[in-house]
Amino acid sequence: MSILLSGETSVLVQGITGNIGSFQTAVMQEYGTNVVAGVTPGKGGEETSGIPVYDFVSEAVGRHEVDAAISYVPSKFARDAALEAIDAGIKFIVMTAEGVPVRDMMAVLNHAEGRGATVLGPDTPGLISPGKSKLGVHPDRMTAEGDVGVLSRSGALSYEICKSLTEKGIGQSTVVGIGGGPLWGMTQVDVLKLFEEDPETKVIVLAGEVGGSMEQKAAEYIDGEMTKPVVSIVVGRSAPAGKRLGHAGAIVEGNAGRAADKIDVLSSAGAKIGRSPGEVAKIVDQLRG
Amino acid sequence: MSILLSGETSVLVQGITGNIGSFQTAVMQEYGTNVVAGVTPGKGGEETSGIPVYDFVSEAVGRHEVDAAISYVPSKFARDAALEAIDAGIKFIVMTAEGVPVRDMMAVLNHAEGRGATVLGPDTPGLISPGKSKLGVHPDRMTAEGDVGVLSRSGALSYEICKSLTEKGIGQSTVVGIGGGPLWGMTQVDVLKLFEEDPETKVIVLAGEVGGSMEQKAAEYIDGEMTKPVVSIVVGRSAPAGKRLGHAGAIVEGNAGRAADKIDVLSSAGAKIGRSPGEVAKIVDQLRG
Amino acid sequence: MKTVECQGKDLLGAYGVPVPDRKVVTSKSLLGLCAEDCSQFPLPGMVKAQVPFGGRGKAGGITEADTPSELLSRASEMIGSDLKGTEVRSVLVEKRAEILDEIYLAVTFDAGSRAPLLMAGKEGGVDVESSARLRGEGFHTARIDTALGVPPYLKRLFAKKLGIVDAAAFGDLVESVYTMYRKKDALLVEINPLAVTPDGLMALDAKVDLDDGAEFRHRELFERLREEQKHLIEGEKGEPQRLAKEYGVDYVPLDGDVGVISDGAGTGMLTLDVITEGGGAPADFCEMGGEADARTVARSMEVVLANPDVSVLLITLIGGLTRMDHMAEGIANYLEENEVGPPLVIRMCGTKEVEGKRILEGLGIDTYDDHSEAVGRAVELSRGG
Amino acid sequence: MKTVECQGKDLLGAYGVPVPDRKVVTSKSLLGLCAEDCSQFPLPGMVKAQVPFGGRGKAGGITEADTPSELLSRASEMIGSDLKGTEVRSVLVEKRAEILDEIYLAVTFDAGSRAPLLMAGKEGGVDVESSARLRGEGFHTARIDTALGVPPYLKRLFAKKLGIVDAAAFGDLVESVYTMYRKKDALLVEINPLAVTPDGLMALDAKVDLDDGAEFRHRELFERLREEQKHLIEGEKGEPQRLAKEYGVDYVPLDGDVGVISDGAGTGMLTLDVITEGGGAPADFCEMGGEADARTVARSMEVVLANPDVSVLLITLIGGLTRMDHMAEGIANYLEENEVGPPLVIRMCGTKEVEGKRILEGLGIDTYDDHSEAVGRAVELSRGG
Repeated sequence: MSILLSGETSVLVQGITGNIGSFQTAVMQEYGTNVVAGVTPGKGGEETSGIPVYDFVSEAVGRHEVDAAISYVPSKFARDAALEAIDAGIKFIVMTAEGVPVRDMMAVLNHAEGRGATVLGPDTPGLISPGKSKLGVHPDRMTAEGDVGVLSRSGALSYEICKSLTEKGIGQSTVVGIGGGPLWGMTQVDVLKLFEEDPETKVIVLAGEVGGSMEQKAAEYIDGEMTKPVVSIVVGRSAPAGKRLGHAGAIVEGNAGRAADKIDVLSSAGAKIGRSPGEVAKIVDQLRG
Repeated sequence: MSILLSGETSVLVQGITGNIGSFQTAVMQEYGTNVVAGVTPGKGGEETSGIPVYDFVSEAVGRHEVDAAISYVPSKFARDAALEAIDAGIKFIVMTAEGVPVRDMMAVLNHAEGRGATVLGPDTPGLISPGKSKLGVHPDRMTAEGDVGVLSRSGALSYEICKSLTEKGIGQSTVVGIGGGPLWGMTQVDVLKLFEEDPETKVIVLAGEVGGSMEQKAAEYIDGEMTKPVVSIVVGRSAPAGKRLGHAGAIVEGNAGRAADKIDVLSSAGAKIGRSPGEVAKIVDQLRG
Repeated sequence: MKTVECQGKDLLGAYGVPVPDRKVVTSKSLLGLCAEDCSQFPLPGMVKAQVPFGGRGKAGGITEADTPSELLSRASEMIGSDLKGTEVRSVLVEKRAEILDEIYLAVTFDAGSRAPLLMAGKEGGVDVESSARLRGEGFHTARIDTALGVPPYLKRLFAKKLGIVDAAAFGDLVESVYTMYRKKDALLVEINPLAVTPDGLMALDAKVDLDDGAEFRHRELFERLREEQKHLIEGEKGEPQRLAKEYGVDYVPLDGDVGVISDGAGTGMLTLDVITEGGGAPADFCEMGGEADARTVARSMEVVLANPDVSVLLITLIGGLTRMDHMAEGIANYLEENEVGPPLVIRMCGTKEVEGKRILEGLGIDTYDDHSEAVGRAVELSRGG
Repeated sequence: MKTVECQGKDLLGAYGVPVPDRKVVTSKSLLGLCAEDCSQFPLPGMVKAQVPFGGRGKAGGITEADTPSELLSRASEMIGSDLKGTEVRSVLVEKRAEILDEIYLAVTFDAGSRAPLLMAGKEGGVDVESSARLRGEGFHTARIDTALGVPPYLKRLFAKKLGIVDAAAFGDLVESVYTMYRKKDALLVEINPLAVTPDGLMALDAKVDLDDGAEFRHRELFERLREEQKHLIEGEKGEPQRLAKEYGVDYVPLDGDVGVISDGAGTGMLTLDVITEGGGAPADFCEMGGEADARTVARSMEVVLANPDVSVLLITLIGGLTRMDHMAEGIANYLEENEVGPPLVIRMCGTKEVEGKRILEGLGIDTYDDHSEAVGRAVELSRGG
């Protein structure tokens, strides 16, 4: 089993005719993702990689059963794309755009909550359930089917971790990138809960970063609720204060958001700590016996 | 038993030092309502009828357990009073003000929904569970403890019905006025559900009016879900089209909202129809055998 | 507060909705004066009676004028004429548009979802009268999340469904209408028809209903609109209406002779129903509301009794918020200072009824306890019984 | 985009927040010119260095001046001086206020509740530096429902908790701050201190951080602020920073000598960590983002290599959105047109890696597959290995 995404999950791609959208759709299809429809305003009636394109999400869901939507649209259109998908009744929304205004994300996330939809992102690489399906940009070659749940703010960092795991012969159940912040739809706790409940996930890797207090909340959850072993890496240990490193959410302000503190609370909560993807893979290997 | 309000329900009064607020608080107390605190901005520290007055709802709930709030404030302050009570965590809010702007009510009702609070009103006389407690302005002399649930848009009309019932020796479990519209917190269906679930309510009287389509929805619910007998009266049968009769929601526009149509659907749904409170009481009497 | 077409267009225009060039004239003399310089009027134009109800087109309240002389004669004819029982007091002259397509567009609120509702239909024009009847094919609605406003995709989607090519212009127009709806606390903003013309979209009619409850946020606007309506639509009002307006009493004149005052909307309607079904005919609906005091009763009596048709005055009181002692005082005060011709039937019960009845007994007035009995007696008296 | 104090005050002032009379001077010559007519300066006043970081008061960046001559000497001294390693390029001269009480007030967003957060504390002033540390007694927060704005009761409640007598003025001020926060897409609006003076409330400092992601909604504002900052705070920038700005490359200069380019934020941070913990010292953080193409790589190389301290260039790529063929092309393009002094260490894997490696092999460049190995090699090279 896997979380959030299986081989049956039917997917709609927003911005499917754009450069990135069309390329990534082809890659997803090749991997086996069940892409059933795409949307690009003004391109309704066309086809991309054999997938029908619609002007509006509501038109697509009128013709196809859609479980999840992923958007490859510029950040200034990300709010509208998400609202359209939510209003059309789609319950799982993946937002890949980087730099979506915080005001727009507050609107999207509140609207999603009111309509019972789950949002992954923004600024997320998406997720992959190796051997089954992928929804996003995870390079499949680094992953393998297995029982380790991987969860990261950063896309590339989760690829590194999967690469190290896979090279050690350890597969993954699902690999989830929650995005670079500073506002998140699904949080680390949300994903940890799903892994905890997933019978086929045995060990979880949590990749954290400097900035904010999400890892502190994850640590609370791990401490109080989790029965499965968690291995964690926190990057930005050498980050200078007051400088934003790539992600909008990755900034140490004053004494808040430091990597050392996050490592402390995660460690106290029982998570094993690795300093590099290689170390993480080694610990996971030991935990799985 | 009763719905929404029992002898134990602890009540906070907003606008407690105003003319109406202080008078009605005294009347409620005399009836046995458990009024524990009041709020009037700027009057914190005073007392009214032996009830402590606070500047803010949050201050009152910090000192007292509060189950319900009722506001006697001018309509322009009704939105703020309701938001304050909701934000303070009170789960049942009664709004008596008439003429609250629709925009304000949309804000209040959406906010209440998000916080899990129930709003009765606006423009409501409130409710009374005879022999136990009252929350609002229902004149107690016309009511008696019993097993008939009464539900009305209009305050005075519910008094008329209770008077007729009581004079026939038929008591009421709870008498609920949902208010004059055009926007309602609790609707007829919401209250019908509670009466349906209340083991001590045997018969329900539904007093409807011209305007809107709430009675149509009530009829659907009666038809589909209710097991208890419903007796209904719809007033405004002689209402001329296009004229608003007292209540903001009581207006026949074009063919919509006519009393005759409401009587038809309620009757088709199995409700017995009376044309006056006297007739209603007679039918209830027959139904109770 | 329901505005008249020309007021609605002013409001919409101020928010950026395209409306035709136009000029309002409120009297024949003013019309003549303006016509001396006929460039003041947009011609060829439409001449439209400004009346506070719909369906005027079919009743002859809209006509055309190509030339200044045509305009003068058509508009003169219309001012002062009778339209569905109402005297036309003003006309709007506006530039005639070349209509390629007619659309219906409105924003109102949806009681069910507690949200603003955007409504649009492919069929605009005179056959679409009441929004309540708009439920067919080609008619579209969408609830608006007030935290979000109208999302761009929804504007594009409606444009496509309505067959509007210039989706951007339509989106701007929807944004303007929605913004006005929110900022002005409207209950309804309806454009019917919204015309597609060679020059773009244009609102050819405008129906705006502002929330009376929100007047405290829009004092100046309400005052201005009321002042305008005095000239635009109000003829000589009957004395009861004039007084009701002055006193702020909720008064709806009806055709019968049983004067009615009640202290609740529901019981007021009930009273009308029982009178009517009992063979009588109510002269009015007059409801004092729960916050009525002695002065409210006295003033309501003055209003209702100003109607010369009233043959009996029925006051039905069942106090919840209203206190019967206050009600009785008000009745007593009125009777002290006024001769009352028609007989009085008073039904009184509820809060402080003992005190109230005592006051009236002091004046020699008996009260009824039962509503049906009181109504029955009033109907009887109205038939000379 | 973080604004400087004087810019923040302009923004707040435009939304109705009371701010002191003030004048900004950006050079000694301009200062002298203005001082000829000393009425241009509000005296007695505060002289405040305009620098893009906090804690300047304790570092000597704020002083007072009662007379024109004092002003001239103090301000002249300050302009061009060094404050915490940064050259002061401008000073704000503003009317000195009589401070009765100092309060902290801010609006930011709360990631947990996905809502704006109103924060206020009884203790304002220099000891309250980072909002993250504000968690004690006398500090109050409230989430704001964006569909509602700040409810009136909440303004009154905060006023009471903060001991502010004029609750109405405080409410207006909160409304202004919140409105500006929303309308300008701010991430943070902080007033510290908000002073209670005999003349009312007054914002004595202003820290405004605008959302870079929302620049598309505020093009003119962003351009103006950037233009101003050139004069207000920017000294001669290093060539890498200048280029990074021109190219829009995400570049943070650091103190070491290992040049770093990565195609992900997380792996960029990981690379810094592994370099540092392996005994090396990164020269920069340079992350290209998932949408990088060939040009992005070439430009990033130009930026990072413009730093003369770089002794080795480490490029770590693990393609998800980025395509290794594009990355390799970019590297090849750059190398074709430029002499590169420092040795290159490239780690490449992921999407289209076969194609990418083939291109680099064509240039005789080997790539690493393992991240740690690549980093280890780069650290080794930086130590002359």
